Amino acid sequence: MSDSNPLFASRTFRALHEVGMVVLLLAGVVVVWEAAVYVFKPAPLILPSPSGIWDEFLLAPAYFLRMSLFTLYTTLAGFVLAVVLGLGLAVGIVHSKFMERTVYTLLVALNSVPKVALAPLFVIWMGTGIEPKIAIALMLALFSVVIDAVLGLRSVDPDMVNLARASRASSFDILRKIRFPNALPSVFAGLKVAISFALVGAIVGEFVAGSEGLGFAILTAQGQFDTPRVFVCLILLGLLGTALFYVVEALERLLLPWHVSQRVPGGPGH
Amino acid sequence: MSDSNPLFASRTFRALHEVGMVVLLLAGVVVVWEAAVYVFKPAPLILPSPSGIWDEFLLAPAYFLRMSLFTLYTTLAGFVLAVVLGLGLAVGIVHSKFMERTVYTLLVALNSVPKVALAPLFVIWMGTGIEPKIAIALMLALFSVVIDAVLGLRSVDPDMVNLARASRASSFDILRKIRFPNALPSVFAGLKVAISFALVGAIVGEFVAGSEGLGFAILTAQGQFDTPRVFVCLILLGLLGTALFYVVEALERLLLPWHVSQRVPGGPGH
Amino acid sequence: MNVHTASMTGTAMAYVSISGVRKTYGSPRGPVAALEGIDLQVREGEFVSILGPSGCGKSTLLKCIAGLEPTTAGQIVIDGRPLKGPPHDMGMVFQRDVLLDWRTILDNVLITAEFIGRKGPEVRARASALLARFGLGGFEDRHPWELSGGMRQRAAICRALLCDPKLLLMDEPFGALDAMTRDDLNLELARIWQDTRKTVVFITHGISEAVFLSDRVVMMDRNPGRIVEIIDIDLPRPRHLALRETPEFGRYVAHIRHLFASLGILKDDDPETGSGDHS
Amino acid sequence: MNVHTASMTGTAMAYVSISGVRKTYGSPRGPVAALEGIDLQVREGEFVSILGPSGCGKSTLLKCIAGLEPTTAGQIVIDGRPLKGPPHDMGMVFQRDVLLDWRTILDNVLITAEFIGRKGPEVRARASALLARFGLGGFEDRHPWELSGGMRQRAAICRALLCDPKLLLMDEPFGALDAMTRDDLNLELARIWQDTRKTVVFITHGISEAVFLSDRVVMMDRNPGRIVEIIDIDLPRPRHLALRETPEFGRYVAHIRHLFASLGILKDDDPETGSGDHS
Amino acid sequence: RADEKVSVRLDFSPWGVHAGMHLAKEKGWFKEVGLDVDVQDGRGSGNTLQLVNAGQVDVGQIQLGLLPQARENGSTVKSFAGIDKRTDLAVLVDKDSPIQKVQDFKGKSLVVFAASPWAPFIDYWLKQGGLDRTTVNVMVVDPAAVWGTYSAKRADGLMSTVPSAIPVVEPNRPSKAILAEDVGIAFPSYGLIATEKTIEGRKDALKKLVQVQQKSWDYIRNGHVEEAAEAIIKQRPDAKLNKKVLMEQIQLTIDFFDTPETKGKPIGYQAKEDWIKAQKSAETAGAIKPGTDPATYYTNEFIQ
Ligand SMILES: Nc1ncnc2c1ncn2[C@@H]1O[C@H](COP(=O)(O)OP(=O)(O)OP(=O)(O)O)[C@@H](O)[C@H]1O
Ligand SMILES: Nc1ncnc2c1ncn2[C@@H]1O[C@H](COP(=O)(O)OP(=O)(O)OP(=O)(O)O)[C@@H](O)[C@H]1O
Ligand SMILES: [Mg+2]
Ligand SMILES: [Mg+2]
Repeated sequence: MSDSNPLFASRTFRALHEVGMVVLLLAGVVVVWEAAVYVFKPAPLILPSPSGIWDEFLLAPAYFLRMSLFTLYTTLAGFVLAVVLGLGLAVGIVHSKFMERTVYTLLVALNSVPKVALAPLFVIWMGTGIEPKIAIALMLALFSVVIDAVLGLRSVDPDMVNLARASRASSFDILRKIRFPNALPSVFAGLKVAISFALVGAIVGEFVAGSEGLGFAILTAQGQFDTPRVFVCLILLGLLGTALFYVVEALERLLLPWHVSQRVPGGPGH
Repeated sequence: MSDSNPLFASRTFRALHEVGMVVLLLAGVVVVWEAAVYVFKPAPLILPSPSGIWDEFLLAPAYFLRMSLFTLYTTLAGFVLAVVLGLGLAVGIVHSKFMERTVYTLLVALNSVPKVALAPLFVIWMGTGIEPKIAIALMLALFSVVIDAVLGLRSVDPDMVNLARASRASSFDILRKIRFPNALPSVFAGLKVAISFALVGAIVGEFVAGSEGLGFAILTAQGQFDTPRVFVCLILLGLLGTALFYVVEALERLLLPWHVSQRVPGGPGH
Repeated sequence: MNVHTASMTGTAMAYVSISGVRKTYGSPRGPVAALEGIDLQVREGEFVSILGPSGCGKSTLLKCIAGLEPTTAGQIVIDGRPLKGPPHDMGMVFQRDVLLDWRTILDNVLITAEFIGRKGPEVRARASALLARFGLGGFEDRHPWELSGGMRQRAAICRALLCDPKLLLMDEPFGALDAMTRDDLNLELARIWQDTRKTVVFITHGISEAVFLSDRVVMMDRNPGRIVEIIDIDLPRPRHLALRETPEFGRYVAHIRHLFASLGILKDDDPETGSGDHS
Repeated sequence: MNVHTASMTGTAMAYVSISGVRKTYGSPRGPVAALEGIDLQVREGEFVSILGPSGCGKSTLLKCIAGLEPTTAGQIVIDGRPLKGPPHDMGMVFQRDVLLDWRTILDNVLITAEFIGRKGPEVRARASALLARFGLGGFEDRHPWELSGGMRQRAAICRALLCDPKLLLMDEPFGALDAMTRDDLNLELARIWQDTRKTVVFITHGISEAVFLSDRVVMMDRNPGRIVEIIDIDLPRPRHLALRETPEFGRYVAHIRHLFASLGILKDDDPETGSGDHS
Repeated sequence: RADEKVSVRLDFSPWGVHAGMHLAKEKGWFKEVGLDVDVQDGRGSGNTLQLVNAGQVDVGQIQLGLLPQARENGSTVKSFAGIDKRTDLAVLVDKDSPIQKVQDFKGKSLVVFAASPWAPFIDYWLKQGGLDRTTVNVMVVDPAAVWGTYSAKRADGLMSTVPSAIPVVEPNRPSKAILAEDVGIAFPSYGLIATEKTIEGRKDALKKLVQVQQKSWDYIRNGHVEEAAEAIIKQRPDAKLNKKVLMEQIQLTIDFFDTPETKGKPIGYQAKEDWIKAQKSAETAGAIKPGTDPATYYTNEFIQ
């Protein structure tokens, strides 16, 4: 990256520019918020000020970091499992009408049941350890992985499959070398939704039974009516979620430079 | 549909066949479940039997129906708003780098914050009426609509846009006649995820503050240790979610007969 | 036989005026020079063909004229107005038929009319008539994937012609067509041009096709893409297929073949080749 | 000049044997008859071209031979085995270059080798050599969208040739190429065929190209797609481009043109046409 | 030999009623008797009861008022020690509000969470003032939203318990309590529960646990409220607890220790009369079917 290539330079510049825009935007939000609190003076219980939230964070940064890391761990575990399982299911659903009608339908039904309602049952069945939290993260993330992967795997140009079949490619090779790369843009759309929901799942799990993590921290803070602390956690969650999302997006840019949606708008050469 | 066209006949047959498969599958699940309960005899508090759940339903079908309808209403309201808002945002994000870097990032951050954690604030800000429930359904559904619509709007063949530009089509016409139809398969993938999450959002909203709906019914039942009733609600939720999902899918089949993912597998003529 | 090594005659009345155009594509592996120092004037109502080896930048040039690709340097003026985006009243046939899968063939043809806000039964009737004229009668309601390659390409031609544009840009419109259908459509195109006097820029691979249709033929070479020669085709109009049997016609064709042969584009394992058209 | 109205000679040694094949596409607007009563035998090592008007079912027939489209009726036997899915050791060039956007040109070519489990530096070297031979040296690392139409098509040809298949099916492989490159590649293909004696089924729009390359030319007509005549091309091999100037060559071309003209496929506004090749 | 492991799950995140457990941990009293007690925070009494019932934890410290209904639905948990035996259910209203009794709530709004110990008694309680849900707006919200809703004055009354709520709402909305007792609702408040199986199988451990709790609460009661509050804070360093609030909560908990029937008995002792009253209350409120034996709800076998 310490390349003197002008393309890299301009890329780096563009990335910096974009980050700058986001920072500016956030700064704007913070200022408006602070001003609103200053003017309307709501009780901190209802809406704390950004500076109040920041002070709260400074009281125990190590604590918040520890909680965030725990949540991050649960999220990633749930997400990875969801990706593996989801892609597997999608392949099955695309290849077998039977799978489509059974697994798919069950999945749809299951996803309609809110995890907050199921979570207590999970805890009753799986205990208060990390397993039910990972399971909830997995379940929340799974659905969008499957739906988008199914679309992607199905949306292949029939002639591409013919090309592979003409070389007597095995079903597995067609999947690996044609359907899957072709599905990747769609899969990544699913992953971007999934990483967000995995985080939500981890928190929901911590809500129901937990003694660590941001979800737990929110609950304790709520128990204390410490709204500033709740907001610290919420903001950390937002940051964590944003970071995870952009990691997935960076991965997408890295893996799919070939896809139209990733090319510079207006086509190359501009 | 009372057409004597053999194609229609075979379609109807296929649909019936598929429904049959699902019914069979569900019947299988119910039988295994009933047998398991019969053999292991867990307390109904932990796991009720299907027949127990059915009996519970028969006690007050009108009540469950009313609760379901209320939830359905909230869900649809949230979903429709999410679709309208989501498509609008997606268009903005695709057309403006600035929107992408600001709105998109905010959306990502917002989606990472679990609504169950935000919900108490919602209640404090918006009261206990139907608004916060619709708002939560909207927020849960919005994200996947936006992500998938953005992918779809971006994944357009540059030559299609060139075709339109060559005819001096306005940006709006390009959007309407090229980008949007081209994005529809992806948009529908997003809608399928969204309708599920809108339902979940409605329930979460009812959890947080409600005096009606399936979420409220679950909460009350949980408070009274009436697990069979909880299960009636969960199953109704599953059914409702599945029905909504397949309504969206039917709409997709109706609107996108032209898309590869919708054509009969193996290409026409088989 | 008039041969210009660069361009010109009557810049004043030029409908399309290209001067000093350069085009460089950016790519992750460094810039690609596609066009270099292109100068070309196309008069109003003139039929100009572009011939050149694969990859010499013909499609790129056409896209630049259409205002679809920004030029890296140089200027393009159309009908007196410097080019900023696609010009008014232009029809374009792309090298790949760009048919929209979600529309039937008829609706695919109609889209250009929709874009300029023309609707109604007359337009539909005209579209149907065009389709029939191009051998696609009865296929109006089919979807693009149900058509053969040549049929798709013909649909794309109908689409470009529907709104009767003053400027017609065609990128190998007959590439996927068999010899017979091609002859047919050559005549059809000549007739349309005769009737409406459109300004046409026509990319083709067929030397004989280029000579048969054009007022002038532009010859390009690659690395970088540039114009090597422009010749006037002084053959009487209207032209009939029989024209192709005449010695004057043969001489134009031979001249072009010789030029390309001398550029090393055309080669043979046999020294005695180089005359006659056998594309 | 041997003319068979149906098929044949030496069914025993036929590598590809097609008998009574019918193909009907299903579509929401009722069935479409694409092929009807096709009988054709292709001997091992024979070069057979298929000529016919657009939409007559050439691509459909090729896909049926490739085992990619199931036939509605009739039988296809390849190398003694009734066809069930794509046969062994076949290379195919599709009418549309089907290049994978996510692979570089080199990797696109290599994919056929990957599918049959061949890897390693020799295969890569062979792919690079093929690309260079087809004028794509230096483009190995580019992505398909960075190439011109003709370049893409040449890459697709390299892909089909990479694994040196016994049976080569080509659907208008030179459609997007200019006359000069086309002549070049015709010679290249003739040379490859001469060296390796592949069995080739070749769809083209160029009558002269078909005669130049083939041992036999199959002529088809449409509605429904059917074979109307098959002629043997008894010209000496190896063939040079100069062959096209000979009177025998001209006679074959004229015969084919006449046949199509008599079928009403070829028409002209001028009665004196019908001889000579000007595609 | 290794200490015997016992897991105890509390009802919510830390508050005063947890003082007995945290103090004992802090002082090492469990260790002294050979117990290794894992004290977990909870997510509502109902949730803790479910987990105890499912065997995921050994012991729960919860609102005992939930027991009758839980057993009615097949649960096998029992109470083996009562801490607050007096009913502490109350509706909080503004300190200077004219509201005195149920009737005064006509046209007002109340906020409560669904799994609250109040839940089965709401309609019964309203009826005692000639009211119902059409004349009083009862808002059911998430536990986390209850306090905020009340503090933000979106409701006139908060249905909760005295020891937990009064100190907490003080800074934002100073309140007084209208006790549920006043209209005859009576059942034991906080206590320890375990399944019948645990009670049978781990007599020794439970006995030691009860002994330590008796010691703990006795110590607190005798002038060590502040030390108990500090113990909670030490045990839950991350929770950022307010010592003053905790001390008030502990003091109020102690105030609700005894009913007339249990006066003078050891800490943890539960009176049959109190449970009969509780059963009657639940029956009247329609939460359980009539005819259950109140003796199945509790045991005094570990009380000395
Ligand atoms: N989008 C692009 N990005 C990078 N390079 C490109 C792009 N499009 C074309 N090129 C390069 O520009 C050159 C000219 O391409 P162009 O498509 O104009 O050729 P052409 O004359 O139309 O060829 P053909 O007859 O094969 O269609 C080629 O070398 C090609 O690789
Ligand atoms: N997938 C399909 N579904 C329905 N009809 C089809 C399909 N593919 C081809 N056809 C029809 O079958 C007929 C023959 O098509 P085919 O592609 O084989 O023609 P072709 O001889 O290759 O033409 P061309 O030279 O234009 O490529 C056409 O009428 C076409 O409309
Ligand atoms: Mg081109
Ligand atoms: Mg074809």
